[in-house]
Amino acid sequence: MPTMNIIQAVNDALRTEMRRDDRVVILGQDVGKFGGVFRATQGLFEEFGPNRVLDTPLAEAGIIGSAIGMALYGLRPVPEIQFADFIYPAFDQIVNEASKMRYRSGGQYACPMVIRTPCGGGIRGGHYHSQSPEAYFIHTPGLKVVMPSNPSDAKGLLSASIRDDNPVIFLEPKRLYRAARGEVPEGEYVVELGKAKVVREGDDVTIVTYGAVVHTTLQAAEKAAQEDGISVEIIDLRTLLPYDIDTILISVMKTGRVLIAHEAAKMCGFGAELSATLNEKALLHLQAPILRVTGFDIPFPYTFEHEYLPNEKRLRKALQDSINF
Amino acid sequence: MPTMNIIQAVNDALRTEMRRDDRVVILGQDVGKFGGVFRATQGLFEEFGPNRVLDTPLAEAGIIGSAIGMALYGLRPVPEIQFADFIYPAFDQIVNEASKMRYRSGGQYACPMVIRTPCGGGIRGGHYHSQSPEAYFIHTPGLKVVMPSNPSDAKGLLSASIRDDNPVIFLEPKRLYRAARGEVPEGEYVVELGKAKVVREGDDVTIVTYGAVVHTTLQAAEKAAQEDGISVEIIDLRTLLPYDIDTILISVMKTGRVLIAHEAAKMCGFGAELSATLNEKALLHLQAPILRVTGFDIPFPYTFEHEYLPNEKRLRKALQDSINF
Amino acid sequence: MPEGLVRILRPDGKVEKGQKVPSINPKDLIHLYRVMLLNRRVDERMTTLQRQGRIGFYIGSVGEEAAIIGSAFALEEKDWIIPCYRELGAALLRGFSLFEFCCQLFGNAQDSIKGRQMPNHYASAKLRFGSISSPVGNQIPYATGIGLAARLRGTAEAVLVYFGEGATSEGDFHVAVNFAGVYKTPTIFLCRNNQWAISMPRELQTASKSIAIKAKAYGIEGVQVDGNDIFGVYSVTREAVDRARRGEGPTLIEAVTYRLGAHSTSDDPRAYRDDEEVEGWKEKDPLCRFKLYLMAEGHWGEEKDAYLEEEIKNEIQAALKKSERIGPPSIDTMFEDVLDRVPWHLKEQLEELRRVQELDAVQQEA
Amino acid sequence: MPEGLVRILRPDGKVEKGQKVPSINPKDLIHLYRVMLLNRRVDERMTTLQRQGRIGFYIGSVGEEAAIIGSAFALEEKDWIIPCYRELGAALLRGFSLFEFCCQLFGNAQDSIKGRQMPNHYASAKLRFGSISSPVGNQIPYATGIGLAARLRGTAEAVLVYFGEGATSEGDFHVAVNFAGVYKTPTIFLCRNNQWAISMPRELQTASKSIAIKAKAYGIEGVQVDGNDIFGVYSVTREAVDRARRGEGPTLIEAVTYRLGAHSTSDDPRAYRDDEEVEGWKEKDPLCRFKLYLMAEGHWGEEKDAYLEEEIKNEIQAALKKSERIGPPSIDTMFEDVLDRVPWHLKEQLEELRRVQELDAVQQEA
Ligand SMILES: Cc1ncc(C[n+]2csc(CCOP(=O)(O)OP(=O)(O)O)c2C)c(N)n1
Ligand SMILES: Cc1ncc(C[n+]2csc(CCOP(=O)(O)OP(=O)(O)O)c2C)c(N)n1
Ligand SMILES: [Mg+2]
Ligand SMILES: [Mg+2]
Repeated sequence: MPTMNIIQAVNDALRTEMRRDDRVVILGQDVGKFGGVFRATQGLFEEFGPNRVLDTPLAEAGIIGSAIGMALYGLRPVPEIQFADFIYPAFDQIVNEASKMRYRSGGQYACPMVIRTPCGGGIRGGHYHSQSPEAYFIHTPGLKVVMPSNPSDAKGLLSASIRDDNPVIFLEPKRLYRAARGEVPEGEYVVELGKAKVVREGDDVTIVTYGAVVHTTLQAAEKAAQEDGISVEIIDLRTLLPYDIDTILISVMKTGRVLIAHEAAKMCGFGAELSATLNEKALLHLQAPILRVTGFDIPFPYTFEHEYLPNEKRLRKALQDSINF
Repeated sequence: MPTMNIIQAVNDALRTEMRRDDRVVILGQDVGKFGGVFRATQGLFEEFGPNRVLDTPLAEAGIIGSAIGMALYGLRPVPEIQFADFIYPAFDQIVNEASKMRYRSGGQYACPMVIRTPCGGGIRGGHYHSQSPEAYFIHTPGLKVVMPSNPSDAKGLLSASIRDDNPVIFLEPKRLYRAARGEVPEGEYVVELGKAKVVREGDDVTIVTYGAVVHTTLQAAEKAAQEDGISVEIIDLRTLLPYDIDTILISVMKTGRVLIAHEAAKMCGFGAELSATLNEKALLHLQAPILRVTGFDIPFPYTFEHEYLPNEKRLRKALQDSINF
Repeated sequence: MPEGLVRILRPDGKVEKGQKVPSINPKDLIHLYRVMLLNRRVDERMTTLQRQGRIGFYIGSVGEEAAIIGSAFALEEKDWIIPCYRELGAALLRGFSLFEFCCQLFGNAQDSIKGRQMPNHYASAKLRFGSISSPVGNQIPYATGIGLAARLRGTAEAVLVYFGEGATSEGDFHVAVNFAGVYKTPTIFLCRNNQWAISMPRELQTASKSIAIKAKAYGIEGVQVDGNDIFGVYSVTREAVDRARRGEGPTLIEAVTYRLGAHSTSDDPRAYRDDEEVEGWKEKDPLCRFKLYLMAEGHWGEEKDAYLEEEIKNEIQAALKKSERIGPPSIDTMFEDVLDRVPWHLKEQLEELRRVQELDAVQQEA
Repeated sequence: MPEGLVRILRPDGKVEKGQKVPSINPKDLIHLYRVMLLNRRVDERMTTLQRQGRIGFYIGSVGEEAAIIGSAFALEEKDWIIPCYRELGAALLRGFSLFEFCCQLFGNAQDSIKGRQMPNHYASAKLRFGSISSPVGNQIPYATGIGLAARLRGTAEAVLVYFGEGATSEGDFHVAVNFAGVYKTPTIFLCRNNQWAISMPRELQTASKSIAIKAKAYGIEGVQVDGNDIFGVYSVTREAVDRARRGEGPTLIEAVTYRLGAHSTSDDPRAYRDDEEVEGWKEKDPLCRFKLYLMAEGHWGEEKDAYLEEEIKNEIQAALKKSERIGPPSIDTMFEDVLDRVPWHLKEQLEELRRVQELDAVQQEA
């Protein structure tokens, strides 16, 4: 199996799915000849031409609106929003149109599309090149939400999303784009949506996380094992909606302690939902409060981005707090 | 004290604050001569003229964008969005501009404004005249979020919001507009933001709620007292961000059982945040799982709106479940 | 496209000097008239129904029938219609049945959208008629997208999208028409400029000289037509469709018309506009005008008209009678179609609802 | 406003036939030249700094200085500037200090925005210079709002808002200019049409003949000017400001210019555009052109120029030296200014962070 980074894996998924299904069409700012500002669509314009890879004017509502039209027509658009921070001009089209199309038409119209967009911090991007908007979309019925943490999942989940019959928000943790490398299966490769992965087994505390934070939790778990003697189990959710409740529950039943980690702001973030659901379903198994290590409830800062992010220190402290409760 | 409904109380607050402070300016679709589609601004155009009450073109981004400009200039705009369901074209201006203006300018620019908008269901409005989008705004750092449940709070909270130095999302439960009547203090009247109100005292279960659902929970509590012998305490949050954690904790310490009720969808709704925070802060006091009775995770339906809403039956069932746990 | 206002049929039913009536065979002419009349009578009847509390809401198109039906008539079956909320006439012309329409008004078990939306928010994929939503202007970007898809696939399908002059103020109008201009999509943007957006008059929407002139901002064709003249509307739309099929790109059509009725059953227009203005426009009624023409040409007569009125009345009555007694959809449908398959959390929520309903049934029995 | 492209100063530094140079006194002329040169040298220096890893990002305006500085010069102090991200020249002209600018690049303790945003995202309320944000076009609606507020309050302040031609595709551009047209706000919409939006050429943004023609969609004045000609830009802006003050409403100015450099330090334009194109535009450089004019008029000479270059170099060096050694803001500032007062949940979060840092300090000592 070839080794790739996430950008290459995304590119591979796009290419493979475009070869497989000629209804798959890419559109977005700078995605054509230029290959995207992160180079995720590099070479696709050359291979598939201007009828499959469309450079667009600078208007996210136009990109998503056009994609909805394409989906209604029967194509499988994969629009790119250059940064997740810039998805809001299209918010109305996403939450009032794409997400409700199937339901409101009584199932007559489907709206299969994958909105790919880089998210998250750690690249010195400040307020507007670092946001993690997943909670907005998880709260909106009618969407699926996906966030991979490594190259092979990126390929498999993106392929699955493209084949899925629903509008999917596909969030790519941009600080991993080149940082996360790994083996990626060649050719068609699909990772089923809705299935989490236990990326580290352990007995004392369960960490539920996703995206770039998976890596931070792995490091923190290593340290916690070595220095604090805490055995941590880590679940990479991969699909945030619908998320894999079974995998989480099995782990929580075992450990009785839970820590949820994500980059997005804490208040009403996805961690809140996970915590509330575990409270409903597993209260008697909890040996300590469910802790959340997340971005703070402030706009994503520039100078203090490493303090803002759920870093190793904050994770280890929370693990200790959980164990010592 | 005169008796008013919520529309009249809102109108009274607007008039009183406009008389008090000539920087207060109203803008929105149909708010001028016509007095607003719900008549909330009736008579204000006549009293204050076209320089204080502005009819706008049909563009929410323009309304909120203009309001931001007015706020930067030093005015105190009170834009109206005709229905909360139509706020999304302005979502970018709210979450990327208004909410971050103070922070990103290092405190140089403030953005005091009150976005008034009718929310919630129960008026046969279907998908697009029934939404409760509070979670989107609670998740966005830099905003305050308020939702009154009765006329005197509507007046007092709206006045406080207009005097507040932050952007405030002021959500008005439209099905109460004419249904909720009560005495309202005359003249200037302010209800401090950030303070909840215990609207019913009880010992067995705490219900944390806000907006129109306050009334449903009061009815359910009455029934539960009479028929099931359950004593329910009800907290009307009034301000959703920053919410009044102390009042909630005091009640939860007493009852040990919590039910959170709101109309918005459950997944990543505000109930999730409240539950997660109580789990963090009061786990050992919980005698049962924290239950959520909320809108379902579907677009707001038309024919089944009463099944969708947190109705008396669902609330009573949840109270029983909590007690019987 | 011609400059200035295009008009073929004058308010008095006579043909404007120097203009030619498009060649439409008499059968079609009478069909068009029938659909216009049906549309008008349905609007009237359902408004009454709403007042009687039998339906929750209604929004009609009295006065705008020519703009809607004349333009839709310029399409072929393979073309798409993306409606705003007043295009019942276009749906009826396409073959949407009155019964289906009534089921949607009641949100009943035979409503093809399963009781999920307010009245007037139907959809018909079979007829390539879009799913109606309430947010003003939201449909315009995806009309561009459908056109773009058709162009990419090399079919010669056109897309006709409707909206009011109020919608032109939204950002969605702008991005949609701009994209269409860049990609030369086969999209016809039909603005029903009915002079009002609820209480907001046309002058407050925009300071531009006309709506049609906005085409210049996107480098596309723009034309203004008397929207109460079915021949004028048909002709300019037909021309736009032909251009679209030839790959020559989109057209913005401003159909100058007037909303004779209230915005919807929730509205009372007397609060914001003068009766005189309304009376003035009543003299330009598209239906009268067309009828006068048909009579003058010998295609139509008062007797036939009376018969048609009766026929339509019965048709509406029959559709109502049949649809009103149908009960609501099954409660399960509430959780379907959110996603293509029902995910675990919605299964749980359906279970929760079922348990509550069972409990309730038990309690009511006791 | 005149039709067609306005140009006063030709690329060769000579005055276009039939055109008159606006009356600006020599001191101001030289000041303008100084700010343009300073802007250019700062851009060059900071780009290097970014390559050296000393700052994280930089975005400059090489080639667009005349469009930016010429327009800003048409304002008075009481007027507002709402910038996009390339308007350093306008800020410098207003009196924004190089030291303040550098502190913002480093996000240090003396950065007036407290280290909260990426480089080039400064703000100065004192100078009535807006807070820069990254999302393209977002500033345009509130420039309309500031103008509207000024009009409502009856002051004669004008508002100058900057954006690129890419931004005209966003819905925010549309709603902003449309509102401005309806309310006749004293807003000047200055579009730097620098031909590129990252890799997207002007032709892909819109099919309209020009950007200026879009004014017709809003019933406002529109004018196209050679954006590399400081006199042309100044003149049309000045005229627009005068009209704004007289209550005659907004103007859309298209300054035709070119981004000579990369989009930002994250970009490599060789991937999407030809060197020839760039070379062609280098011959139209606004700075050279202005210098040639000043020399020809006897206001300037090579010696003075060399001296100025040296002065600027030292100035930049001094500002950098002083700012680079300032440490980060205190960690508490991270939780300030989210709301006007720090709410309980942010106090808790600050506490959490402090505890972690203390623990960490303890562990590092151990
Ligand atoms: C985004 C949005 N804002 C506000 C509304 C409320 N609203 C419904 S119809 C309407 C007026 C629409 O006017 P116009 O576009 O001219 O269409 P018309 O009703 O005249 O056919 C308004 C403001 C809405 N439905 N959607
Ligand atoms: C809403 C939004 N979408 C995308 C981007 C990414 N982006 C940053 S600058 C830019 C191009 C802007 O082009 P233009 O408006 O012409 O201004 P210029 O950079 O040429 O001065 C893009 C696409 C953004 N910042 N904001
Ligand atoms: Mg209208
Ligand atoms: Mg540009």
